[in-house]
Amino acid sequence: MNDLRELYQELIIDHSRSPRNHGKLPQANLEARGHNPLCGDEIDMEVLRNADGVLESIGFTATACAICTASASIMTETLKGKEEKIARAIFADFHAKVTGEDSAAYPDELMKLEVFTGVKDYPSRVKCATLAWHTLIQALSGDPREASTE
Amino acid sequence: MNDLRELYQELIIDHSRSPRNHGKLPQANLEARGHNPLCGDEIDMEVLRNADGVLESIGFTATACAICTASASIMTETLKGKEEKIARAIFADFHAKVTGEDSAAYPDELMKLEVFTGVKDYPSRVKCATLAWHTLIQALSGDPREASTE
Amino acid sequence: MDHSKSSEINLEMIRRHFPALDQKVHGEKLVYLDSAATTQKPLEVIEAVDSVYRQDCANVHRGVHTLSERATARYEDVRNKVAKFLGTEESREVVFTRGVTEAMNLLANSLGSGDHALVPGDEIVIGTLDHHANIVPWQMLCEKNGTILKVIPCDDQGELVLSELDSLVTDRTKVVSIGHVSNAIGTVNDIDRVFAAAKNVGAVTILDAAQSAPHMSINPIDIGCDFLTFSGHKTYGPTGAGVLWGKLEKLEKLPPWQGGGDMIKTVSFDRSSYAEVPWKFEAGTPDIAAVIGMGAGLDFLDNVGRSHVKAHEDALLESMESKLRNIEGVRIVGEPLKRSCCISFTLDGIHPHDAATIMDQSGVAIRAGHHCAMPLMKRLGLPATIRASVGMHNGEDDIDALVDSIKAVREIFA
Amino acid sequence: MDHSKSSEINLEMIRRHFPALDQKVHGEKLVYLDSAATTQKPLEVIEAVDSVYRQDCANVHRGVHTLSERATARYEDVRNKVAKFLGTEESREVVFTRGVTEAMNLLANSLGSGDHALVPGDEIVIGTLDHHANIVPWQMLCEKNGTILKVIPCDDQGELVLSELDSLVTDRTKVVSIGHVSNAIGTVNDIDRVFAAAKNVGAVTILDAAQSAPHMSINPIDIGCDFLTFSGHKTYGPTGAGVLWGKLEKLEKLPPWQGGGDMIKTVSFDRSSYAEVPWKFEAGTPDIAAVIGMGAGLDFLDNVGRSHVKAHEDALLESMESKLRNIEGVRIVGEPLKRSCCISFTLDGIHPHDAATIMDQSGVAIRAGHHCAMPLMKRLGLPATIRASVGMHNGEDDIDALVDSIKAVREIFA
Ligand SMILES: Cc1ncc(COP(=O)(O)O)c(C=O)c1O
Ligand SMILES: Cc1ncc(COP(=O)(O)O)c(C=O)c1O
Repeated sequence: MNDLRELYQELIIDHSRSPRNHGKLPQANLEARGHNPLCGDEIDMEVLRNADGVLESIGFTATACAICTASASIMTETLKGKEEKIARAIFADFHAKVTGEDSAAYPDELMKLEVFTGVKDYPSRVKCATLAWHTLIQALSGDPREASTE
Repeated sequence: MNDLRELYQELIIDHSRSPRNHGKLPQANLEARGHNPLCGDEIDMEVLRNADGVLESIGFTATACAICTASASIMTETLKGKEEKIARAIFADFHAKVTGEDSAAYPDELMKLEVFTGVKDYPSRVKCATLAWHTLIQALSGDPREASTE
Repeated sequence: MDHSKSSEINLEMIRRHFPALDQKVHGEKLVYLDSAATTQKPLEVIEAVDSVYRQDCANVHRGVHTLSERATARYEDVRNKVAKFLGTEESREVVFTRGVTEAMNLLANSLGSGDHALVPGDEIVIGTLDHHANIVPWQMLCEKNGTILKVIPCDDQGELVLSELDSLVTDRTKVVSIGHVSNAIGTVNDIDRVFAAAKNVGAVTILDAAQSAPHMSINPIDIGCDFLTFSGHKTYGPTGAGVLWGKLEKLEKLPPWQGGGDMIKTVSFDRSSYAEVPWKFEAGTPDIAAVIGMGAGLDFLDNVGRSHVKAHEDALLESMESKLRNIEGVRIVGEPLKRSCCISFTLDGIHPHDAATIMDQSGVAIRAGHHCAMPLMKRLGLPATIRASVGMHNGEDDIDALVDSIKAVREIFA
Repeated sequence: MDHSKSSEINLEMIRRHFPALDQKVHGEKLVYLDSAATTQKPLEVIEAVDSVYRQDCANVHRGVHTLSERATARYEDVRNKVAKFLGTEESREVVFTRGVTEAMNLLANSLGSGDHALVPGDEIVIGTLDHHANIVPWQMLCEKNGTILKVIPCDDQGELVLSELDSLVTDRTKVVSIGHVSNAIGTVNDIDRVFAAAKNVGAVTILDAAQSAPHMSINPIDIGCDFLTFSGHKTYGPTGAGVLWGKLEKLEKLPPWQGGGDMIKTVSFDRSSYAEVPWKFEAGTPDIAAVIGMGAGLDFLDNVGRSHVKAHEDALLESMESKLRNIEGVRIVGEPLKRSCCISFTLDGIHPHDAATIMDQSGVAIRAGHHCAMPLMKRLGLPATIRASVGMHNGEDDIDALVDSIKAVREIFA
């Protein structure tokens, strides 16, 4: 049980308790709502993308489990200031790793994402780890539908 | 395979080929139609019951398998001239024997019915052996619905 | 190892019947506290299914050959078993469905069509504690034909507010359909009162016995309902089979729902006519093996003895409740007057899904979520709960493992 | 013992996979020629079902614990297997039902409701050779909402009269639903022509592949249909599981049919919203074990190789036909241009049910009756036929046993 206990200890508990970039983002120009019908998690994601395609600010509010909240928190930290296309690439990488399709290590600067790799054995929790990301992508795509992890 | 072959050889083939009391019964005062939805057998039964409750005449027409036709034929032979309540008692006995609930032998005068006891191992064929009987009872009861073996 | 003080259940012996219990999860002994979702299957059931495929593998009803005769006899015999399980006599009152959900959809559709169909303005009464299976089919019916759904409210204890019955159940009420035991929080509803009100106004009465069938005797004649339904996979049987029981005269009046083979008497392009009850409600090839397995599950339950199972489980739930109350940060959801099936709770500051994942690491299988009872969750102001539900094979050791795993969760989040 | 001249099927090896074949009936070796009713089950399928109950026994989708995760993964993986079996890519196009009958009822009901519902005067076209499962649900729909059923006639050879297509399939035609292979007499319908006509007028196209799925490749993209359905119990899988495949955009437009748990996104007493495709069509606890077993059955079929199975069975049917034609008093029913699945015949002066009972005494399991195709029987002027249908495990020896048993019947009635 050590892996998961560590997962829950190291970063996730901290970020779920004190999520970074939590709260409304009045200056946002993109937004989306995400919903995990299986467990009821809900997340609102707001983004300020500038003319160069850089994600200047990201903010979120969530009623969700620790994994979902921490994932949103760490994601916003990770992607803030990055270009949209870089953000999308990081999501692709993240998605492959939490679903177990890719077992390579993260580059150093993304090491924080590593804590979520442990959920790959819990497909139902994978959705918790990816909800924030799916919602962000939906916001970036300007898709008005509610994001869902299915 | 001997039991069944004998069953089919002895009496049933004969009665199915040359059914006794086959045809319309213009003087009938009771009638009913029977139908086995599982195999499509159809039988029309006509009865003349006199004031004393005696079944003076029984006639039938059928589009049916050998077991059904022979059963109707032997039944009409057996019951003609008997009182209704005797007929009903014989059916109860017959029914118990073809469903395997009663394994006693028939009294001598009903020995012809014995040939149908072999179908007890074929629940689907039991219905063929009893359709004529069910239809007769329906006619005697004055029940206008189509008789069915279910 | 005397887990059986309070009952006549021999736990050790019973557990030997459930092969899936004999495994480790994340290196820890499996503690299965999710019987309300689906029960584990005893060897008798596994072997019944297996023997269908190894010996009597054939389609039913229309075959004259030996395998088909054997399959048909075994399949049809389960109707007798179910009638006996319910304490009734008439096996034609037993319709096989996939489970409660299919049975409720059948009822909603068939009560909504034909000569005696519900009409706009007719009312259907259900309860706030009900499972989605007893909500959504009626909502869909209401949307289709203008009938109106009324809901018996629920108080903070998780009890139906029966004082509202008089105003809810009126001359307009045509159907009262209610769950017997809440799968979400364990309340045993006072169905006598609900059905008494329903009968006063001549409404059709339906009992969702999904969560009572595995735990207590349920006799629809004594209960006084017109229809009763349960799922075989929650009574120690396979997935794929369940029961809709209905009073013969009610079933006979009900139009069929699904069409196809086996449910017809004659088919022609001008007009088709339908088979007799119960077959007219069973269109197509049924789940033969699952039905036969369900029969074995009911036999198993009755061999152990439902009164023994009930005494054992009641004692367990009582013990579980008092042990849970002793853990700091545990909040039990609902305080029903009578409890069966399960206990739901939350942990302060910890989301149920996180708790479930961590508890699973200790081998403890519980369920976290809304338990297909979203309206109840909303009423109680909770997005989700942790639910520990019991089966005949659970013992004090399982409760102790549950308690330990909750403590482990709390440590991680300390 | 070279039964495999004409194909790459190794019969001896294949037969070892089917435990039920290894038995005697009335003291004679079982000769199973009733695969069209339901196929025998290979060990791989029996063991898949068994392992669900022994290891991964849990409900799917909502559980966080290990057993539920495993059950869910196995259950959902079958969607991929089915997509692969059909030669398609998108697993969300795969809806699990109990079989073809439930799938057809789903389609008839869902096409008959919602925003795009069929309206009075709309026409539905089916075929005279169709199984009751592709007749009765449409008849029930027509009765309910005033749509009109049109039937492609059938000639004396047992072929659809496709020259009538132009007058039957018109602007009013909204649905064309047709069987691929007749389970009653073995005709392979020219579905290309039927669907071409349907597409000309923009009708929804539905293929009943119950009797083609076990015998040939069926790719709905190549075939060009909107929906396709088959039954797992006829493709060497367990009873209780089948498939409704539908084009994603068609499924998305289709309203759900059954309501309950698992098919919803949110439920409240005001309004419920439905889950995504395919889950919105799967209400309640599905038949988890049967679905997983169905996956094992499709794997088995593909491991043997459907092209090999087809070559083997085609050769068998040809041989069976010529041997039957050599028996005096045998009349083969229908002379289709292309045949699969089975041969139907009658014996002069002998009722099919009597023949079936006597043949069973020789261990030969065939089916006698109307084969759930009463309108076809009526068209051909027969109350019933004897049907011998083949599976991958049949060989020349089975045909010889069939021939001998027919001769025995004729002797008894000589
Ligand atoms: C109270 C109750 N009703 C109905 C159902 C639905 O049963 P099934 O999913 O077997 O159709 C369940 C189980 O989930 C339940 O607990
Ligand atoms: C052509 C055809 N369609 C539909 C069905 C119905 O399939 P099921 O009984 O599995 O629903 C069958 C099988 O009986 C069939 O042969």
